[in-house]
Amino acid sequence: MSFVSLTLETVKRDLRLELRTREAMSAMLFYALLVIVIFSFAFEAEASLTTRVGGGLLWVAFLFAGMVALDRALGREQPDNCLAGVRMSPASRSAFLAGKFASSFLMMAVTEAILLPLFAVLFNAPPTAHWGGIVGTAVLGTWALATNGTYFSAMSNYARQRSLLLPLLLLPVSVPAVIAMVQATQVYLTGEGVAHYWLKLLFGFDVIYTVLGLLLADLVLEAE
Amino acid sequence: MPAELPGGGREATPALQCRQVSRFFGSFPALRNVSFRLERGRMLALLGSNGAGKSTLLRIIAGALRPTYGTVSIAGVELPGEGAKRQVGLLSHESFLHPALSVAENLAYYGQLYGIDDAPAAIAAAAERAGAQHLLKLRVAELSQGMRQKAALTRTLLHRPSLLLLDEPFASLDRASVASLLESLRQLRADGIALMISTHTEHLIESWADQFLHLERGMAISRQGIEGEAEGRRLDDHVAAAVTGREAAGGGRASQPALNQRGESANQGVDPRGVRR
Amino acid sequence: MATNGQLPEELLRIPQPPAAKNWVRLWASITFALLLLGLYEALIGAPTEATMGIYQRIFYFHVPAAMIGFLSFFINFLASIWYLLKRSPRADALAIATAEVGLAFLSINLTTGPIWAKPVWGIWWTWDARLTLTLIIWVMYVSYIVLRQFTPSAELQPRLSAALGIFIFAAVPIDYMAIRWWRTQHPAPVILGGKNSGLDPHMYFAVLCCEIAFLALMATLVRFRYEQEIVKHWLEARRRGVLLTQGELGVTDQGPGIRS
Amino acid sequence: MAYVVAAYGVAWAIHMIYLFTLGAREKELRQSLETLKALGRE
Repeated sequence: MSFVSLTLETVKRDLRLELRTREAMSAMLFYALLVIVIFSFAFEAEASLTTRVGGGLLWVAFLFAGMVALDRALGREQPDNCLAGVRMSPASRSAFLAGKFASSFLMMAVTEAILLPLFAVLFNAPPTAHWGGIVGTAVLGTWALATNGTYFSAMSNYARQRSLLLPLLLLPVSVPAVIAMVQATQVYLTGEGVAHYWLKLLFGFDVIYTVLGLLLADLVLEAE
Repeated sequence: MPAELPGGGREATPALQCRQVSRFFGSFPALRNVSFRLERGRMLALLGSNGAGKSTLLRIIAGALRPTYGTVSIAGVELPGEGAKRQVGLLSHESFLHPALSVAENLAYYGQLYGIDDAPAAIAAAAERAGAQHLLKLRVAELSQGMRQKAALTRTLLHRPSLLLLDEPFASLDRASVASLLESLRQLRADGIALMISTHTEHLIESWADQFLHLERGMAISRQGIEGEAEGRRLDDHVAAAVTGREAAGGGRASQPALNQRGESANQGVDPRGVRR
Repeated sequence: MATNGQLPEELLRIPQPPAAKNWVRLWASITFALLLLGLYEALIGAPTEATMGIYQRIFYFHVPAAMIGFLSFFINFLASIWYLLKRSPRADALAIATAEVGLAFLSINLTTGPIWAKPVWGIWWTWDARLTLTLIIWVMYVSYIVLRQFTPSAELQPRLSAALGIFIFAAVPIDYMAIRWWRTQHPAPVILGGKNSGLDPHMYFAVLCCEIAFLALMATLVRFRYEQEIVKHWLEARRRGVLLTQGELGVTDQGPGIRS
Repeated sequence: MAYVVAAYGVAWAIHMIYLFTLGAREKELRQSLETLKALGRE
């Protein structure tokens, strides 16, 4: 019971902080927008390109945007060393990490909701695209990035070059999730192939790493 | 009352016991084999020059740092046990309050972290003791140094610790703030909370501390000569004088006997292994 | 305190370093002999394969390197769990030793692979399931080593390493599935390996020789690295012990300014 | 033939590099042992 309420309180606190400081969301949106624009210059944004590698383009933009959110997930607790305050408390680390995970997920999801239509317009998404499937993939994929990312955000928070370490840890471990979400998105964009086993894989990844992250939360949030 | 601790044998277990606590930062020994105990309701003055290890020791006891060697027990529970963390509060130069949130919002979150059931009541009670009722609605970023200190003290008292650690609480405070902080601390001690205060401005607390722990280069050295110094000390700071006067009246204890008592308890309380005689 | 020259209990509980490294020579010579035998069997002993000719001989180092590398990582995973449960410095020493040695073996696999692929397939690299998986695992353990270098505090290093070691190993089976599904649609280039591919008995013997030789090599290297770590730990603890006792003398020397 | 030689050469080279790093670390340990002895003598 107290686990759930602490998780919810952490989410509330994060969202409130984000509303006041707007440090993550604005950076995320701008960053992802730039990625999409740069892509459209780097490759010619035609419908044929989108049918071939659209899923990859979309997820690279999401991934970059997500990295900002995940870096802030525990970076947000830096001012006046609030994280030390959490570490000194007897609170359940798992509940705290679960809250951080949920808030990162929400922020990434909001950014993606804004980016997705933009992507569809700028890259001439084919009319065959199955948007329901793409949204479902985005939810599962974002979950995967958020659960791994908050864990590694907590881990890299001890290091001096925090922002540098996070992608080094997160990207290799997330490779299977990235493959699955890109492939599933590609299937839904073109309407060719079968996506359900990618979604199953993604879901399995989500469950395994959520459980593992919460079980090992003590390790990454202990006193220095 | 916060002084009412769960469990029976609270006479036997000290509020705080450090056994051979050492901490290295890389190859730098910030703290070396510090051992001492602090009884419940007593006050310990932690003295020493800058970089002597005072902050490190306090952060270790608060559970923010792990000792490289040695153990810390709070109210009989060894850190990092949950029970130990519940009993201790740290007031440091970092407030542990997020500047973008109001004091009340910060406190509500800490209430959640410590699993406090009736958070609003607990916040009100802690704010009253810290003299911070009028600050609750304000954003932490807008507070002055003194106000921030009061807000931080409220946070520290929120979960009713039996051991309160204060790291340089008087630094960068104006005289009025010092006076009100001293008043709060005196009240807390009267309520049976064990205090451990590190300070440069020792004249503010030396007249009412029970024990002295002097750290130098990470090591504990007792200050045996302090009684002699105390007799001839200049109480020129009117704030300190006012507070000692009030203490003598309120605590029903004259300042001269207090000095003797202090001398004895300093010898008993500090573990001989941690003391150079 | 360090008083009376007494050291903290924990310092005495540090694993003691091995007295002498006599085993090194013995183990090293056995390993070396096995390696030479493996090398002989691989290059001369085994018959030349029919379709790929002489290039197939790379196989005898290529495949055992991967198997021993993965075995090493599996031990790393077990050591990480061991550390998690017992917080023993020995577990941490074993974890880092196996990660490094496994990385060395997997590097051999990943470099000999393209050298073999070039003459046989005509390309250096292909994103085939097996290749991709190996590369990803290699990258993950590089990040494991990087984390250790990024974590400054010696108190934190083992904990965070164990936390990452478990996470990484959990990714291996998922990676395996993802990459296999990912690559099923594509025509896979000739996949060699696996002992069941109808090897000539003599070839099988050569592979076995190399595998045993590599296993011995891994054991030697891991043990050596492990003991280095233990010695490092011990030295660190002794140095800390000296610092703890010596500081005291330093203060005594300072005289009356501090003591009254 | 060249490829086979290259492959085995690379394999040995990697081991040699690893052995070299082990040797360097061993040297470092010796060094800190000496430092420790000096510290103790002081």
